[in-house]
Amino acid sequence: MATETIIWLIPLPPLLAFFLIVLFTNRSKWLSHTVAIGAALLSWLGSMIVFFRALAVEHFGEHIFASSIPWLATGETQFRIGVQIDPLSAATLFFVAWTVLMIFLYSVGYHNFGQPKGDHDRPGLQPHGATVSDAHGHTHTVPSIEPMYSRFFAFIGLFAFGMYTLVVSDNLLTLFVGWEIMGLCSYLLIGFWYAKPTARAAMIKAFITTRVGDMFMLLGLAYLYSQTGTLNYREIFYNQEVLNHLAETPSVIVGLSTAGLIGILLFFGTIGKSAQWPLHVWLPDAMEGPTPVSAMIHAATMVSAGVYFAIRIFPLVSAGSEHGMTSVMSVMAFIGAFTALFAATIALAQNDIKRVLAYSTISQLGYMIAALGIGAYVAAAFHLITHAFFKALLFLGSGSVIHGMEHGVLHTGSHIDPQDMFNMGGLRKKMPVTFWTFLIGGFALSGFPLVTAGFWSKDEILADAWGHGHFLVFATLALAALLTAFYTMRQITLTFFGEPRTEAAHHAQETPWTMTLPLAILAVFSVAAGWVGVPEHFPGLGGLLPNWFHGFVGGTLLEHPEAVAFNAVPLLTSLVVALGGLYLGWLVYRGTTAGAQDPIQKAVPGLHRVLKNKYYFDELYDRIFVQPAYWLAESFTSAWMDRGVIDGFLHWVAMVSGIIGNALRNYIDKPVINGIIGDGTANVVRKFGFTLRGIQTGRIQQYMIGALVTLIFFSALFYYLIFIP
Amino acid sequence: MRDPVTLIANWLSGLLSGWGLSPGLVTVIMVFIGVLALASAMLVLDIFLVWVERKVVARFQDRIGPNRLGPYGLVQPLADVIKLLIKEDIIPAGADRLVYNLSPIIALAAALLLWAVLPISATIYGTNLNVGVLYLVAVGAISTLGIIMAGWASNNKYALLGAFRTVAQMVSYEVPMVIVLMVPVILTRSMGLKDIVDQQVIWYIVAAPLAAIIFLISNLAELGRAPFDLPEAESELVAGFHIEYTGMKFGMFYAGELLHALTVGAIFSSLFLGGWRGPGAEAFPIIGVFWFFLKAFFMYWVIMWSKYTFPRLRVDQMLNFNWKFLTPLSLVILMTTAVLDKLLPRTNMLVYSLGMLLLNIVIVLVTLQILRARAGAERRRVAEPKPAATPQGAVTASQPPSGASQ
Amino acid sequence: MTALQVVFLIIAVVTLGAALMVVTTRNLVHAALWLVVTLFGVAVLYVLLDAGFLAVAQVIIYIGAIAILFIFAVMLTRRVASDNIPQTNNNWGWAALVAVVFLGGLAWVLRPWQGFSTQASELSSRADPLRELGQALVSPNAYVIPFEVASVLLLAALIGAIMVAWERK
Amino acid sequence: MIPLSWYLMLAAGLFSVGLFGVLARKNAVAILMGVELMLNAVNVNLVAFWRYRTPEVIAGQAFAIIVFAVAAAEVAVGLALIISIYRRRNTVVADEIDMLKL
Repeated sequence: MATETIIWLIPLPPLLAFFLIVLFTNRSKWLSHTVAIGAALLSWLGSMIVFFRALAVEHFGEHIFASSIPWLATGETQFRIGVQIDPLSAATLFFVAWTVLMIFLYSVGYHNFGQPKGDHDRPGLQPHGATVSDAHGHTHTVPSIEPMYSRFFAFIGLFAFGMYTLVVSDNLLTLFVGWEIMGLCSYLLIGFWYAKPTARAAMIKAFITTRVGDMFMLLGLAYLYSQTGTLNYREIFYNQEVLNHLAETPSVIVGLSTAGLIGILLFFGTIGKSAQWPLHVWLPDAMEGPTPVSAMIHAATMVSAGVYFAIRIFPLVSAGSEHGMTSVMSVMAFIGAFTALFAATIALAQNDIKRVLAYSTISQLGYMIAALGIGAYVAAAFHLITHAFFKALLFLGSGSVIHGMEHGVLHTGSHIDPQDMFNMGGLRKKMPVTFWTFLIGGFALSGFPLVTAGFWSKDEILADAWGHGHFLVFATLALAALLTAFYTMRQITLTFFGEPRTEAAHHAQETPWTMTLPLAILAVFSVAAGWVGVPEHFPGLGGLLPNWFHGFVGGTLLEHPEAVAFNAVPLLTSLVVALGGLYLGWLVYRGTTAGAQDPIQKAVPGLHRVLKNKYYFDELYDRIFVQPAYWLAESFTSAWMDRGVIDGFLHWVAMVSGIIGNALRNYIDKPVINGIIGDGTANVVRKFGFTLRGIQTGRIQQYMIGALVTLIFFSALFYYLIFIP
Repeated sequence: MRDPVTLIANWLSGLLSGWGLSPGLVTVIMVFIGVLALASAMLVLDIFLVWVERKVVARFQDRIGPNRLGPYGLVQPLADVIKLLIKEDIIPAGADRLVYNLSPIIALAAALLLWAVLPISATIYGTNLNVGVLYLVAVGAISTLGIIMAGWASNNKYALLGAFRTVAQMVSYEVPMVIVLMVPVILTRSMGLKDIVDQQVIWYIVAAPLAAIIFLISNLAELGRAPFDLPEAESELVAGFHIEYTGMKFGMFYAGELLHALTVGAIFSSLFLGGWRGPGAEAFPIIGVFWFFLKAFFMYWVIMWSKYTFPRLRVDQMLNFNWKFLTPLSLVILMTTAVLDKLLPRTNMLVYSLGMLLLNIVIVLVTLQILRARAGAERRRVAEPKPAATPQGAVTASQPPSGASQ
Repeated sequence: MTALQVVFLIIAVVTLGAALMVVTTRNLVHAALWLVVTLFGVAVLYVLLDAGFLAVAQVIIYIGAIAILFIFAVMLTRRVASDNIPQTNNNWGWAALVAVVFLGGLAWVLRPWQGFSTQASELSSRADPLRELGQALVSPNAYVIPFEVASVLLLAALIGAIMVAWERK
Repeated sequence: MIPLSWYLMLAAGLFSVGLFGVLARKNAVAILMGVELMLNAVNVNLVAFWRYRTPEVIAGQAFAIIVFAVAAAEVAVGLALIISIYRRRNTVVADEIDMLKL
């Protein structure tokens, strides 16, 4: 089959799965998840075929796979949409296919497929386990199956469709369509257990904040379309005179070129979607959703989609950058670096296992944005892919840890939070596979030298930062890397090392194969992915493997970005930072016992409280946006505007018309119309009638007299008039 | 000398004009004298009639009648008149005085007025009205009026009832009389009585016997005598409209009635029996007078004869007889005579009369035939056995009528 | 003043007096009887006008039938003790005025009419009005149609009167 | 001889007396009598005009005859009506017969 048709077909199976499940198979759980996983397999297969065919093409950057159809008649021209696979989208397609498939598989185990129905499980709440009595009579509770099992698979099917559309699309509009579908699915999946009030609040929060970003993005798209008349990648990003035209023409906002303004507006979309600094508040709360969701949305796909979009519009952003960084790139660099450091610091003070990972995701995304900001296009792409693998691994690992802990909680019947790290400890003996894969993921995240993929991509970014002379960015990123290593080790030691601090931890069990297999596969990728982009002039390993990634992905840009010269300083700093952080983390947290307080909190209670409360950003936003919104809604619009002004006006109008009506009635209607015209004429007629009534006496003789009198009168008259003269 | 009356008349007018009266005045006086003479003659005759009436009635009833006073009771009427004159004249309370006193006068006057038109002899006649016949009818109407006034004025229910009956009878019988009266008019082509009598070389009784009979019958009803004497049927209404009249007023009524009867006889004779026509009447008008009165008294006798033989008729019989038999018959006669008159040649009166006679006989036969058929149907209807309560009728309503005959 | 005029005057006075009595007497029967007198007067007038047949017809029709009908009607519709109340309704003043004005008007209109005082012309001796009348009434080119219509009218009136006065039980 | 004017004046007098009778009398029958008088006045006029104006044309008398017929018919129907009203309403006073409804 032609590659283009395959590309067209890649997004469709998950959509088909979604409709099949929703409309037909939602009653049987087994059928639903088979359909969903089958669809994911099909898409994965299509993606692999396309990827390897892309690899086979020489200089794939120039002759890419693309096909488009006329979709919308806009005036005389036809707006065309289509699919396009160029090196960047090929690479993204690769990691997306893998992660989506792994998550589909993982969800089957996570939602306790095969377990008995819960005693008093209600749809919309987490399953609370079922009491089972085994052969010789004594009962114990076992985790129960998720009541809304097939609904979950339908939503993630729709989500996969959104992601695939975004990746394969050849223009910004279908990208935006995929973008919005994912937004919807994140909303639906975060609030999967809609009976929990916190889940409901989180889903709305996520949806609104991403919408803020999307609104600016839409403005940017519209402005771009109005300037260029098209949204196709080829026609904009690979068309130099369009880029130059955009760069030269000044935009509405003084000081910014059109390209700059559009860049900033579009970048806002990324900030919202990838939870960068101002709009990051929704991502930690999104942990309310089930773990596969968090993994999929907040590690592999959705957030990385934001970065993919930023990479896609890089040519526009960097248009006119011959004379140094454009304003947009400096904004990106600043936000990226700041978010990286900022999120890392918060991650230190989090006790919930998933929340730590959420903040680490934010900081890693900050890394990629900062890389783009300083022009390191290939490094950003490379870090995007590697990060997707090991972050998905970490999330799924934490999911299996939580699943194990729930097992223990049900077993002991104690009511403790299975996600709090301080209730865990010593799980390496209980859950060995999860431990090892989690360890590999952790090391990859913190950039353990040479072995893990994280090291190569992060090092690449630091090298670029140093190479291009952005020393401030370099310093912040290095510090962030240190903190990343520290909280990763904190997490690992708290959960796996030491002795089980609670009874539940004591009874935690290993999760079934459907969950541990994906962990293993992802672990392989977390390691193998790094070797693809080893720089040539790296001391020692440099020449062994060709820097394939740089050649391949670099091809997507018009002119190839040249690799930066080797320098020892970034390499050394990344080594020191990674190993130092890990050692420190293990050192501080190895002795924590049950009920012990967090050492940092002991050390710097004030700072710890601030970090714990996420710099009070939620409260800040609450005060800045939510309260004013409520105030606006409550007092301003409804009280003042609606009731006061509009109702006031209406009442005033009513009052005035009432007055006018009364005036009309009293001064015109009653006296004039009723009086003179109405009753007046009536009276006249009545009087006239009365006088005439006299004639109608019924006496025949009076009639005769009347007739004769008139007869005489007229005859006399006529006689006098006619005969006499 | 053949006509002493005209002789005297001419003498008198000569005398008067001799006195230098203006001719108009003379005629007025002459007319006056004529009227006076005729009226007084009639009134005197009237008194004689009372005697005649009582004698003939007695004879009919096989008794002698008044014979005490004077030879054969001739003075009896005088005695009656004197008795009536002496009697107290009572006017009922509440009676309408003017009308009460006027009605006897009218009754008598009506009878007298008739004579104005009758030609007593060739030269002696009141006046030759060209509408003589109609005059007769008119005067008849006035007598009706008189009776009503009498009935009304005497303020007596029976009188009023009697008056109503009389008027109803007279008015309804007037219709056939007037129609039949037209037959002689058709025969003589003129309404004047003088012309009718002059034409009657062959008496009209020969030409129109049926008309004569109908005329006689209807006139009997007009008089209120004989079979039709309902008004003063003694047994029912005491004396009819002249109950309250006593003394001479009653006398006038009684005399009026008798005179009217004689007048009817005279009219009949002049219309159908040739009036004064008789051998020698042409030459000697005075003999005409004799023939005239002979025929008149003969008819008077016939009237009295019918009075004392026929039983009284019931009111509905009387009215039915008139409206259902007499009127249609008279209409038929009038129509046929008019048609035949146009057909028959007038040159030879005998042929003409015989034709008319033939017509009358045919009509009589036809009417008899119709009567016989109707009578037969009536007899059959009466004789038909009326079924007693038929079994059908006895069945209760609930059961269907067809099945219950066993 | 010739005799004829004297006779005429007498008759005129009698007729008009009777007419006045008809419209003024309280007792209706008297009114009817006075009507008879008036009709008789009119009949005599006809005789004066050499219309003998009309006179007799007048007597037969009016006095013989209509007057009697009136008397019958009066008797049938007599209400007890209603004879001596005034028989004229309350607007007789107006009626009198209208009648007088009418009379005056007619007189006033007739006065200037030149034919007003024509003298009676001698009747040609041979003319026989009765015959002429008879023929006029039945000859097609004269008055047969009105004559037939009058007969139909009389028939209709006859039936109508009976129907209307029929004593419906 | 008697001039035509006398007849006309007599007829006019008779007519106006009849008119007064019609307008002033209370009893319906009396009204009809008034009407009769008026009709007679008309007849007198007709015959008078026949006699004085056109003796050779018999129209006058023919009309008089027709008036006779009409008068007779009129009286017959009129009295029938009055009698039926009397039966129904027990009154013959014209003023009391002022309702079209029976």
